[in-house]
Amino acid sequence: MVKLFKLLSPPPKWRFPVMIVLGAFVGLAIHVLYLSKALSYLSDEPKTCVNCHVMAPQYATYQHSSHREVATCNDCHVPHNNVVNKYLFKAKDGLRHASIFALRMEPEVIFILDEGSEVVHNNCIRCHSQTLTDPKLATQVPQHTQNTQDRACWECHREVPHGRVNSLSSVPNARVPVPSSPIPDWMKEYLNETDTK
Amino acid sequence: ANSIMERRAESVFAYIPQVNYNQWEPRNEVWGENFPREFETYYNTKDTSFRSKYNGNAMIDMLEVDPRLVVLWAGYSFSKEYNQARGHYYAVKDVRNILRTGGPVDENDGPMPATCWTCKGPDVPRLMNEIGVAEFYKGKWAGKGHEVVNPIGCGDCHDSETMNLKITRPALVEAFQRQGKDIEEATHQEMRSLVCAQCHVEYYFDKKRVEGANYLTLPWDNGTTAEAMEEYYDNINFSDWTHQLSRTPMLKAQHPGYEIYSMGIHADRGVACADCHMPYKSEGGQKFTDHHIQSPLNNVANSCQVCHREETEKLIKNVYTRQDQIIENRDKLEELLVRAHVEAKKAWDLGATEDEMKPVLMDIRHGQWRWDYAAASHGGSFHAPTEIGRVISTGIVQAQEARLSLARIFAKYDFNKEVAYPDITTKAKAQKYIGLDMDKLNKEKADFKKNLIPKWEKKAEERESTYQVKK
Amino acid sequence: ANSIMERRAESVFAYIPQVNYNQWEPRNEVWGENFPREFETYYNTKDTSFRSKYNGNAMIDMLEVDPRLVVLWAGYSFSKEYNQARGHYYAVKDVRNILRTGGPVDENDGPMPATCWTCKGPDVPRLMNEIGVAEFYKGKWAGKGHEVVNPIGCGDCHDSETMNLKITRPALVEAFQRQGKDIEEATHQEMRSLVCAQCHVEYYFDKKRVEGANYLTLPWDNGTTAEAMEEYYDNINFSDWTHQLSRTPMLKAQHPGYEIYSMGIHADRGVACADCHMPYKSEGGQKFTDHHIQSPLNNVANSCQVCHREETEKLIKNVYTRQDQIIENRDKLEELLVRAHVEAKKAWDLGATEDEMKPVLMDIRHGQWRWDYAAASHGGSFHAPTEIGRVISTGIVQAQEARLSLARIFAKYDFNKEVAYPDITTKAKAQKYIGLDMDKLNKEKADFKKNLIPKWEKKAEERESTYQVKK
Ligand code: HEC
Ligand code: HEC
Ligand code: HEC
Ligand code: HEC
Ligand code: HEC
Ligand code: HEC
Ligand code: HEC
Ligand code: HEC
Ligand code: HEC
Ligand code: HEC
Ligand code: HEC
Ligand code: HEC
Ligand code: HEC
Ligand code: HEC
Ligand SMILES: [Ca+2]
Ligand SMILES: [Ca+2]
Repeated sequence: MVKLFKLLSPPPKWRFPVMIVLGAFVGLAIHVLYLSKALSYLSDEPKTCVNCHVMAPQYATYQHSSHREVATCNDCHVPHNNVVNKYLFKAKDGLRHASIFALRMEPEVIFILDEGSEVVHNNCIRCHSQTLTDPKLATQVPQHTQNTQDRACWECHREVPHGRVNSLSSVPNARVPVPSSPIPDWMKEYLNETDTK
Repeated sequence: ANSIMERRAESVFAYIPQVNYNQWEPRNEVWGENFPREFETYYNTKDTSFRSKYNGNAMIDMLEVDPRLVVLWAGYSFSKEYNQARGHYYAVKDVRNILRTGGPVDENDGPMPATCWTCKGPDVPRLMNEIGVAEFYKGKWAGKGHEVVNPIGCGDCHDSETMNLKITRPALVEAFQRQGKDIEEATHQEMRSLVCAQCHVEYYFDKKRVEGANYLTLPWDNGTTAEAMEEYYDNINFSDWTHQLSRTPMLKAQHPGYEIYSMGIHADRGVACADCHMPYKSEGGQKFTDHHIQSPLNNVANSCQVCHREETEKLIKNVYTRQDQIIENRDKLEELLVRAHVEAKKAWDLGATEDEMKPVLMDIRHGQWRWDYAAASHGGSFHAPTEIGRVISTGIVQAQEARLSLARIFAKYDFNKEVAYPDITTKAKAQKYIGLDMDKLNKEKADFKKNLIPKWEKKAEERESTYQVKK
Repeated sequence: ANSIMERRAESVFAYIPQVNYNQWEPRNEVWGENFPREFETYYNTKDTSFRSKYNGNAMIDMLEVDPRLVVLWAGYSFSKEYNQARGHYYAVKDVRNILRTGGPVDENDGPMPATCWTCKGPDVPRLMNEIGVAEFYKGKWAGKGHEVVNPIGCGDCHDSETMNLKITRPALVEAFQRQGKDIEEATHQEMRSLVCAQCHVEYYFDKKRVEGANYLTLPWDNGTTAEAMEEYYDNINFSDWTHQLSRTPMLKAQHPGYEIYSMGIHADRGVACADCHMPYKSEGGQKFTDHHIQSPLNNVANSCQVCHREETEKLIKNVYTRQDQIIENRDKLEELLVRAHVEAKKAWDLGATEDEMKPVLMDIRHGQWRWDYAAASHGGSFHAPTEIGRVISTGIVQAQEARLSLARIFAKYDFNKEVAYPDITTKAKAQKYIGLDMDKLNKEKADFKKNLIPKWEKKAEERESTYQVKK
């Protein structure tokens, strides 16, 4: 281990420039994380997904769906079977989204990936298992669970929760929260001033 | 979210089934004791109060609605009686009552073969298991009347151990095999249509396969389009009957429901029969399959609206629009076919030769086959409107082609008038026109009902009383 | 990081007009300076590299693909040349090049009226504003060649002040009025189709309304189905030309795109032309309407997939399936109509009387009208497949009805053979069959292009150089 570290560490006369370069990288990385509000990506707050305006259509449709009050984006889009999985998936997904976004590679119409689909499907079941499974049937019909859950829920519930029109332009005028405060700056200043007094 | 997580702690309480029975239990009431919700909804197929524009669960006398059919089927039993079907609950009752099965006086009498029972209930797989498939297809319809007494039900579609969907009719399995497909590889979703495809399919009786048996066969070897099945029948020189007026070797299409559905957009998108005709229903916070199989237009909320957010009226209108668009030309085709039959008769009367008539009869055969393919499947105009529209167009071309050749034959035999269209404005007139003695037929049926049916029921009761059902 | 920073700013974008012009500015390049994204995508309609199974933005010589058309249009200019359309960029070029407009030698010469310019570009509303609508419709096509030089563009669909969608063609407004509807009440979403309905509609020239003018009129007073428009034309005894072979008073259907689309499921669900043919597009976070109007099959991702989650191949296959289902019978109907025309000619030759022929000609007229209604709208087989299927069926019935009557007439005149189908396997053979002198037509066109067009362009350039554009 020590050997490995030694092998990787630069020769002495390079140390200083390397430190500077590394420092710059770290700084840059922090800057990027700050700008992209990466930390907020770790929270469950739906607004954080809208840091990217490409997520606006999904946010807007979700905001108008029956699920607004009962589920967050992450309730559906992140695995909830265990904590490690949850954050692993988040990190992987988040990094992919960020890279594609920065590279301007997002298509006009975003499609959920198979992996993500699986995750969402399991989350539907997680919440709705009461409706889906009849304990009486479950004991008698060995395939009962499988039979009621082997198709994507939204094959039938096509409108849940994002509706059926999917495109970056599908909600042109939606009030998607551009992170801001409803209180104007002049009032904040005024309040701050009166506060300190 | 947390509280929801906790609520997932499922209470798996031990459950003892009420009754125990095996796969050959034909009585729906018995299975129903274990599955009350499914059974109760199944029993709703008894209801006959809903009528849509063209269908619904009422019994509709199609020969009365459309007396042209009588002439199209002249010489064939369908000209005696044909109804728009009703619920599964009536399957046995209706096949007994229909004039097509005649009034047999004993088990060796009557116009129909035993095979007619095949799609009428769960006694069929039971009996096939007992006596063998080919044996089942042998003999007269009246010969097995005491055996098939329970209407279509659980045992037709379910495995008694697992309640999995199951194929219980050999014809479908054999048709798959001949096409080189393995029905055992069907997905669960496909099974939700394939259980229906056991019965809602075009079929014919192969008399050559097993000596003395009317072997139920699906003519799918070349495919399931109107053309592919027509080619199949032409190749084996098959005909259901010879038309009484035109002497055409005819084909009868019977409810190619599954075949046509498969060519529609819903099948393309993976929507199964059960999604529309057996949608989920919730009761007391439980979701289960609604076994009230019927026109979805009587239940738009659970069928269509789960997928389509439009208003009920709009969705119903969508269905009617498609049906109207098809049926306008289907009716026209019927009229042209009636004319073709009547004109062909005239040509024979004028002395036309077999050689002259052969191409004409071929056109009539094909034209009417295509009409029937489109008409016999009552859901077809919605299940696959663009395909049915196409088939009807080709039928019109053929019917008119026949009439053009006939016009040339008329010219040859110096007949230069239009052949009059018969007065067939009512079912009675049409049946009289083709010379049916309806009083006799009705009388025979009444006697049969009085004499034979009570015997059948008694025998069945005795048999069923010996079945073992463990409580 | 930079790009993330930039892209967050993208969404906030102030519109500063680069140039100032008014509603009558016909040059797309000028509007384009203010709206570079819309202009650049509009300019892509220049591309002619995409071909789908039946359509696409390549120019397709339809008479070569399908020489039957030559016979169907015998005696009418369409038999000289007819192409599957290409992009809006070519509108002016193509109307100049087409043999249908002939080779006029001066402004009072040529077969076509000025009205032919109506749908070819934004010079039209400009000119109508200058000289008046009726005046615009007067005179020969060649008389306004120097006026209409900019192809279809911004001024045809937009208000120059607000960029709102705008109706700039009187015929559409008048058609609405006569139906008792107010086009000003159209919703925003409806406008996204109505701008197209200015041109992609069936029309005829009313010669009675204003003395000396070929007044552009949409025959929608009784409705927009094939039957309703047919009835309209029958009532006013209108015909586009008399068929050279059968002497039928014919109707020509021209691209009833909007009418047919309105009867499809997409219109029923509120989907507009622009949703499929001008989908939204994002470039650098800026959303705008893709003005590259073309077959959506060249852009499934942004058009269909906004609403359908199926794979591109599957969606394209859905379109082709519907087109195949229609076109099979449309082609058959063409053949039957060719036969009807040829047979009618034979009947005349045999000495048939006007009275005998009248019902025959009526059937031919109606049968071909319905065929053309279905064929002239290149998108129709997808826009409303069930309706087009229906119309074609009715057309087949009529074409065959005509041939049946003809067979009876033949019998009367003792002619008892099949009339031979002409050898029309290529466009050249078909044009020779109907006696067109193609060399002459091509020569005239070449001379016209050499002599007249340069003059038109020079005049236009002079005029446009006087337009005021404030920077
Ligand atoms: C850095 C910008 C950004 C943020 C923040 C963001 N997304 Fe995305 N997202 C994207 C882009 C870009 C795509 C398109 C990727 C593609 O098409 O492959 C995408 C695609 C998706 C997809 C479909 C593809 C897949 O992975 O299955 C889902 C689901 C999704 N995002 C959910 C979310 C959720 C939930 C959040 C908040 C927790 C979120 N996104 C936050 C940029 C972002
Ligand atoms: C109730 C569950 C649920 C919630 C809450 C939810 N989604 Fe989704 N999301 C889905 C489903 C289901 C799909 C797949 C839709 C499809 O394939 O038609 C999906 C798809 C997506 C996609 C991919 C685009 C597509 O149509 O395939 C993105 C991006 C996305 N969601 C983002 C979000 C964001 C951002 C939020 C929160 C503002 C959110 N979702 C909230 C269920 C949910
Ligand atoms: C975090 C838990 C949760 C998740 C995840 C979730 N739901 Fe729900 N869902 C609920 C609750 C709670 C309600 C009841 C809402 C109400 O009645 O206001 C509901 C309501 C519904 C309804 C009835 C209302 C409607 O909009 O039609 C449907 C259908 C539904 N959910 C389907 C889904 C599907 C499909 C998914 C996955 C894509 C899903 N749910 C994911 C909690 C959840
Ligand atoms: C064992 C044969 C059989 C099977 C399996 C079967 N059917 Fe039927 N079905 C029939 C017969 C026979 C009738 C006519 C009953 C009558 O009118 O007496 C019928 C009638 C119907 C009707 C008309 C009901 C009405 O109210 O008018 C519908 C709808 C229907 N079936 C749908 C289905 C569907 C969907 C499935 C599969 C889930 C299915 N059937 C499976 C034989 C069958
Ligand atoms: C392959 C399965 C199958 C066979 C074999 C079959 N049927 Fe049916 N039968 C059906 C189905 C499916 C329906 C419902 C048809 C509909 O929706 O119109 C039906 C409906 C009926 C009906 C009620 C509707 C009507 O026509 O009045 C009668 C009666 C009937 N069949 C009699 C017979 C007779 C008689 C035979 C033998 C010649 C026969 N069936 C053979 C499947 C079958
Ligand atoms: C015509 C075919 C058919 C008949 C007859 C039939 N079923 Fe079903 N049954 C189905 C289908 C299809 C499903 C849905 C299976 C799935 O999606 O896994 C189903 C599902 C079920 C289930 C699983 C739980 C549920 O509700 O989804 C039970 C239990 C059941 N049926 C019991 C019965 C009983 C009891 C009868 C007789 C009264 C019966 N079935 C008759 C076709 C049929
Ligand atoms: C085959 C089609 C189909 C599939 C697949 C399906 N559902 Fe449903 N679902 C239905 C129908 C139909 C109803 C309406 C039942 C009723 O209201 O009686 C329903 C009702 C519901 C409801 C109750 C809605 C309410 O308004 O109370 C919930 C929750 C639900 N489904 C969740 C799910 C989930 C989660 C899945 C995926 C595991 C799923 N569904 C898969 C057809 C389906
Ligand atoms: C399980 C989902 C589902 C069910 C249930 C369903 N549909 Fe559909 N329907 C679809 C899909 C998927 C399409 C294809 C178009 C698309 O991709 O949106 C479609 C297409 C259609 C169309 C357009 C096709 C055409 O023929 O023009 C109509 C109309 C329609 N459905 C009506 C209905 C009606 C009425 C019912 C109820 C009897 C119904 N649907 C039940 C999913 C469904
Ligand atoms: C997308 C929905 C949908 C699917 C999938 C579907 N049907 Fe239908 N079906 C309908 C509608 C709508 C009607 C017309 C009902 C009416 O006119 O009242 C109909 C009519 C019928 C009828 C005549 C009903 C009557 O009232 O007599 C039968 C039988 C039938 N379908 C059987 C089937 C079979 C078998 C399948 C699968 C092979 C199937 N259907 C698949 C929607 C569907
Ligand atoms: C001012 C008249 C006019 C208007 C307005 C108009 N079109 Fe056109 N369109 C034409 C003409 C003329 C052509 C044929 C051009 C040629 O081939 O030279 C055409 C061609 C097309 C084509 C064929 C393009 C190709 O690549 O083959 C499409 C698609 C089309 N138009 C769609 C539309 C749509 C959608 C709208 C409304 C958003 C619209 N048009 C508005 C006159 C018009
Ligand atoms: C009401 C509007 C309108 C009028 C008036 C009109 N056109 Fe067109 N024209 C169109 C449209 C729309 C198209 C594209 C048609 C298509 O998609 O096939 C078109 C296409 C064309 C084309 C290219 C395709 C082809 O046919 O080769 C030519 C050339 C043409 N028109 C010439 C004329 C002539 C000549 C006249 C006068 C007789 C005329 N147009 C009158 C709307 C019109
Ligand atoms: C054939 C009709 C047609 C023509 C020609 C046309 N447009 Fe458009 N334009 C539209 C339609 C439809 C929209 C969408 C309007 C909406 O949804 O609000 C649109 C939208 C726009 C918008 C609003 C922003 C956007 O992108 O949605 C601008 C700006 C625009 N067009 C500029 C132009 C310019 C510049 C030209 C000429 C190069 C032009 N248009 C030619 C039909 C047309
Ligand atoms: C703005 C939304 C939207 C767009 C864009 C759109 N569709 Fe649809 N499509 C629908 C709706 C809504 C239906 C009706 C069925 C339903 O309710 O799902 C439908 C129905 C269909 C059907 C079934 C109807 C039939 O004829 O059988 C097909 C196939 C289809 N669409 C293909 C396409 C294709 C291909 C494209 C692109 C050229 C496209 N759609 C573009 C919304 C859209
Ligand atoms: C739901 C999507 C959809 C809508 C809405 C729609 N179209 Fe189309 N259109 C198509 C498709 C798909 C084709 C077939 C393209 C092909 O074959 O390459 C087509 C073909 C066409 C064509 C021939 C294209 C060519 O390549 O020459 C024209 C012109 C056209 N449409 C005009 C219109 C007009 C005008 C409207 C509105 C009145 C309209 N369309 C509405 C999807 C649509
Ligand atoms: Ca019925
Ligand atoms: Ca084209």
